[in-house]
Amino acid sequence: MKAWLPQTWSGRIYALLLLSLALAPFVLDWMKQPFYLDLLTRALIFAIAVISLNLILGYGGMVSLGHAAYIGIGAYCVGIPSYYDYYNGWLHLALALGVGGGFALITGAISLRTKGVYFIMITMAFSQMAFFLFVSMEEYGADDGLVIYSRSEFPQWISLDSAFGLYYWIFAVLLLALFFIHRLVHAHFGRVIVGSKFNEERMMALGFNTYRYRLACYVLSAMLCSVAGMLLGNFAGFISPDMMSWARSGELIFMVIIGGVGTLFGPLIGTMVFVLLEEILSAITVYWHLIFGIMLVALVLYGKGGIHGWLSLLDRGGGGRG
Amino acid sequence: MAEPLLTVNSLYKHFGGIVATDNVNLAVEQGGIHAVIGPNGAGKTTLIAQLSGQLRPDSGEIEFAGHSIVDYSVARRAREGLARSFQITSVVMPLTLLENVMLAVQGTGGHSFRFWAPVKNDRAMRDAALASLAEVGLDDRAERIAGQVSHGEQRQLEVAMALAMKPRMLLLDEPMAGMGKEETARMIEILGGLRGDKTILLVEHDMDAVFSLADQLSVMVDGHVIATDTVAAIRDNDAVQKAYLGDSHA
Amino acid sequence: MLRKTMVSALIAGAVATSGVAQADSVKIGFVTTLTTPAAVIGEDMKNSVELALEHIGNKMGPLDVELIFEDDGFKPDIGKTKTDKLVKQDDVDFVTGFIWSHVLLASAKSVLDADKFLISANAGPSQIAGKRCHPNFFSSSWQNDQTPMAMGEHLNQTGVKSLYVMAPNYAAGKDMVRGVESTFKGKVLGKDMTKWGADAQLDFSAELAKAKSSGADALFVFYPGKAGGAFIKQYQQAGLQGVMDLYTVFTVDSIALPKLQAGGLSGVLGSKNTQQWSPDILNAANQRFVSEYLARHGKYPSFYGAQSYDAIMLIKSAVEKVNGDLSDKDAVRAALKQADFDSVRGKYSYGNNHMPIQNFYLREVVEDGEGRWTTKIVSTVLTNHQDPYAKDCKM
Amino acid sequence: MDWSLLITQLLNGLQLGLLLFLLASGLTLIFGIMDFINLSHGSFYMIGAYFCGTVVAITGSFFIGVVFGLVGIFIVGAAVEWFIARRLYRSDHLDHVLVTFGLILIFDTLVHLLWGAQGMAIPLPDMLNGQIRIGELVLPTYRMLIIGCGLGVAALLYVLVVRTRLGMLIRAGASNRTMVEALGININRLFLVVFALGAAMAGFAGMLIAPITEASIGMGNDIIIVAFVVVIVGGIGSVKGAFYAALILGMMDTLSRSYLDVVLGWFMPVTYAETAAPALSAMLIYILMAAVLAFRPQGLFPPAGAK
Repeated sequence: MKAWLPQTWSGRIYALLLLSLALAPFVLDWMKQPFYLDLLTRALIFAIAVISLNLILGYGGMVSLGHAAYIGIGAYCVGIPSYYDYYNGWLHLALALGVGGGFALITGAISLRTKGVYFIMITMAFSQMAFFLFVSMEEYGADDGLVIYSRSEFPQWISLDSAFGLYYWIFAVLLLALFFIHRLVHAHFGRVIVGSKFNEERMMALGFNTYRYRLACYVLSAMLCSVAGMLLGNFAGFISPDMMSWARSGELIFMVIIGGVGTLFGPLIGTMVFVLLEEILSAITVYWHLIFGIMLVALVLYGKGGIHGWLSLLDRGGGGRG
Repeated sequence: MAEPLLTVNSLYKHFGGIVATDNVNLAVEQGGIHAVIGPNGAGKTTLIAQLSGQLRPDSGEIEFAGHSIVDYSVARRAREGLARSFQITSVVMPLTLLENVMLAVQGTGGHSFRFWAPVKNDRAMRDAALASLAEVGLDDRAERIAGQVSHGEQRQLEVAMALAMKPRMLLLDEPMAGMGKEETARMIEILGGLRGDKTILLVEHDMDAVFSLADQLSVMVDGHVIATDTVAAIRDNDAVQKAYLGDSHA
Repeated sequence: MLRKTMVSALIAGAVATSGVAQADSVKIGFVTTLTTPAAVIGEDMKNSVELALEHIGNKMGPLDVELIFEDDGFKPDIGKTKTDKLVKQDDVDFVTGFIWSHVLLASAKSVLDADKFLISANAGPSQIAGKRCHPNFFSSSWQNDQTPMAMGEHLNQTGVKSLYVMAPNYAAGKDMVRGVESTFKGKVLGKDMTKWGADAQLDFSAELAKAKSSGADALFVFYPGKAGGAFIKQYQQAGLQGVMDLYTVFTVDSIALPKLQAGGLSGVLGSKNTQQWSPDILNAANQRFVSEYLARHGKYPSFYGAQSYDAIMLIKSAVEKVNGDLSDKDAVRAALKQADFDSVRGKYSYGNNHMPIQNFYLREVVEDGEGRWTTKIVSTVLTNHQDPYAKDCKM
Repeated sequence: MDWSLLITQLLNGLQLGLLLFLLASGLTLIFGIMDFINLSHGSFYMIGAYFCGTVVAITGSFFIGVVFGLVGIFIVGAAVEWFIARRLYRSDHLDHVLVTFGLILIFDTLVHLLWGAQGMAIPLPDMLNGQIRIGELVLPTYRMLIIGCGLGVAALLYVLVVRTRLGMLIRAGASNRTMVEALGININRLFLVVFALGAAMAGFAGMLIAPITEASIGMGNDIIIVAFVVVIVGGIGSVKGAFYAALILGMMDTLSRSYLDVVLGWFMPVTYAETAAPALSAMLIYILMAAVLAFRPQGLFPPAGAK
């Protein structure tokens, strides 16, 4: 058996998922389904955000109910410059990373002094502040949101103008994010983050200033999420403060949990399932929230470990490490 | 007489009306094993917590290797060479023994803002960790998950992690807690092997262990240190007999 | 398993669209609010559209009508996604509906970029009337500012000297306030913009106390849908009736009135509002629409319904003029521009920005012959009125 | 200074604060005693309003509506505890958030199915639609009734918590759960009663507000977040804390809605101040919560003896 082929059933399924995502635009184009390409594009963007949330929530044990704020910040970093006819993508990217990272540094420095449920609440509070800040910005549409009439421009590098182009650049960012997280959690930094999740007291006694590492992790996660926001702004062409409300942050958490907390591919598959389920169910009935709600309850009561957990069950029979 | 590595002067800490440590003075000699004994609630764990930085004393001074560390954080003290083990087993349960000890090596080996290279490939760190595991006799179990080995092995892992920090001094909070006879004997052997190499402050209930290991002995009662002397002298000390040994160890 | 259903759903979708993509039907997408409390408005529009389709026998010229309703959830981003779906997935020829200005602003680009026609059946934000006007956009309602402008005129005529203004804080609310301020010659003593959307503020205690203490002659409000009923109730409970006269736009309508009547809030009888339409307008189309709606649903249709009914009739007139050839966009556009159909409000024409040039009436709340509360036209305030943003439109 | 306006606004703030207290008192007890985060507590607020409205529509009496509504919502609360919450007390907070968010979706859709999307008006008896006049002050009778009811429930709850055996257990449970378990109390029954009682208070709040704003789908989802802020600011598990924090937040919200635009007007153009003020006043409560969490995470009035 070739070494680079996935050795486990879950590994094979994830490889298949990535492969289908890579081929999806061609298949959908052949099927004349541009709307489903849109849906997949949206799902990929959210997957990047969910991957970023999983870094702090899954690996670091920091449950943030305010991560959607960074999607909003990233999106407004496209929207506001575009409002003044600045379309340079590098500027948008730099702003998203800078503003997202800066906001995370300040709010994280305060939030990380708290633990557990208090951390959940304080991150929610900061995201609500960001939400109302944008609501108060009359010039940029306030509650009504802002239409982005043209996408970010990366002269001579990248064109986001076609649906295909946008999809593949987003897919590339997603792969990069996965690879980055994979390296990160297995590097020195990642071990400290994972160790702090399970036993922070011990980590401090071992000489780690865990606060600093956690803050750095929080900022990195926020920056990645801001990039997702920037992509969402480009894709949707319309942004509003609504995308940073606490309910949206809650949805991001669900996507992590559906897929599997603290796993590499869990967030990706969780997001795919969430977005597609939402689409399919809402096409069936306006009362789809009922089905969705029952699924959430059942997931917690009976479905431990999320989809990754179920897939890992397959591996037990097949041997090898998950 | 050797220079003391750790000196504690007039340490005072109270919680509301309860005095946990009351004017505690202590000097731990370089290379020696200094045991602290006393009945439950005497303030031993509070003392360890203050030495390791978990608790701030209300007043008093802690000097380590010639300078005051009373304002240092837990992590800073650890990096200065003051390693501790916990009374209740405190390791990272979902990780393997090797990974746990590697974290200990990592903690005192410079910063960990290294985002890219896998820890697995860090040869030096791995070898150092394996060496520490070997010191406590766990090298054959390096790849086992910490949460799945026996209690005695977890206690040994605690010590291995403390050792892996290459500390100048070990603060061991009841390393024999909850152990069976054989496991205790094994731990005594391990700690005995460190004599002369590491300075150890040992808080322990198991008197056999204390008497066989300690060079110096301090007795704490109600937050006070009522006596500090050699093991033999303490055995003959009437006050100690009455206050402590006479009651609980008869 | 999920992948399997997903794939089969995709395939089913593909088959479905390729099956109906022939030119023997005209496809119309209708975006409105069918969930959240604002669904009362959506229901009214849906009822009226269904009535319109029945009246035309589901035919427009040689083509069958295929109508698809989508729910915007009272949120701009959902509205936009649903609009994208109508345009890309269902490949509709016309997109219409749109109660909310912010939903329309978020969604317009998707329709217009795809070179489809967008007919607003309600929302008339200033942006789309002015700078961002578009050849493929038409309105079967009004521009937001016009109705409050008519109210401002009426306030001048009745001698109101000072005014307190309240409206929800979103695109249309801002337009409404701007509209009344542009024509009202007295003094505006205070203004409150309250939170809007699915989680809108509905307890106005603090604002009503402020309005009262401002000492203004009258209170002007814009609270569409459910909020309207709640507002009127609190206005009366606060004891403002008779102290500070209430003037409204898009607030006291056939949606609020049955509830107010059930709640016994008789103070609203005799109150005045302005509108481009009323159930009692005398023309054949309106009489047929109102009487059949009444018979079927046991209540009067609202202006939302009237405009939706008109939107369908407007599309029909254009499809008939091009004899079903929807590929000739220029011809369809020219046909729409003529507004050559029997509107329930009576004849109107389109300005350069494709907003109606029409009359605005003062309406009074009265009890009809059968004891139902409704509105009756008192006078015409503005005749053949064009909105103020038309001059900003380069078209 | 317009004193009658200020007094009116203070009473409005009191009214809002008391409604928040009705929601938050149950929430803080469920949180403090069972360590359970119940996002769907706002659904009880909504369901209470619908139950009451339905009975009022049948019987024509607001009073009967409230009585039946209270019984109904108590049963719903007990059912949620029995079938769902009870199985999750020992699991992660994350699971609580997930399950109770699912419950919100379920309850919202069920209400949509049963009562339709249009919302439900609850008519009041004529005497409650009037006003009370005290000198220059004209106060809506019904709002005064809400204040009276809120204070009444607060007083009853005080007696219950301080004077009764159940209250003793509740206090003990809020500060130290394991102790109550060690006492050999039937902990399951205690939890059931506390949960259902909390649901009933939330439902009562919904019944009180519905005649003003109408009952509607999702009416509890926004206010529940504010109620959580109350719980955190007051100190988890502290009914007294919830009371003070609710009043502080109610006052803060109402007063900033009435005066913040004036204050902002001193620093910036009036037109901008008028639109920025509502958003900023909404932001204030979160600033307060963040400040409390950063500097006094146990809350302003933590339950006695809590760690």
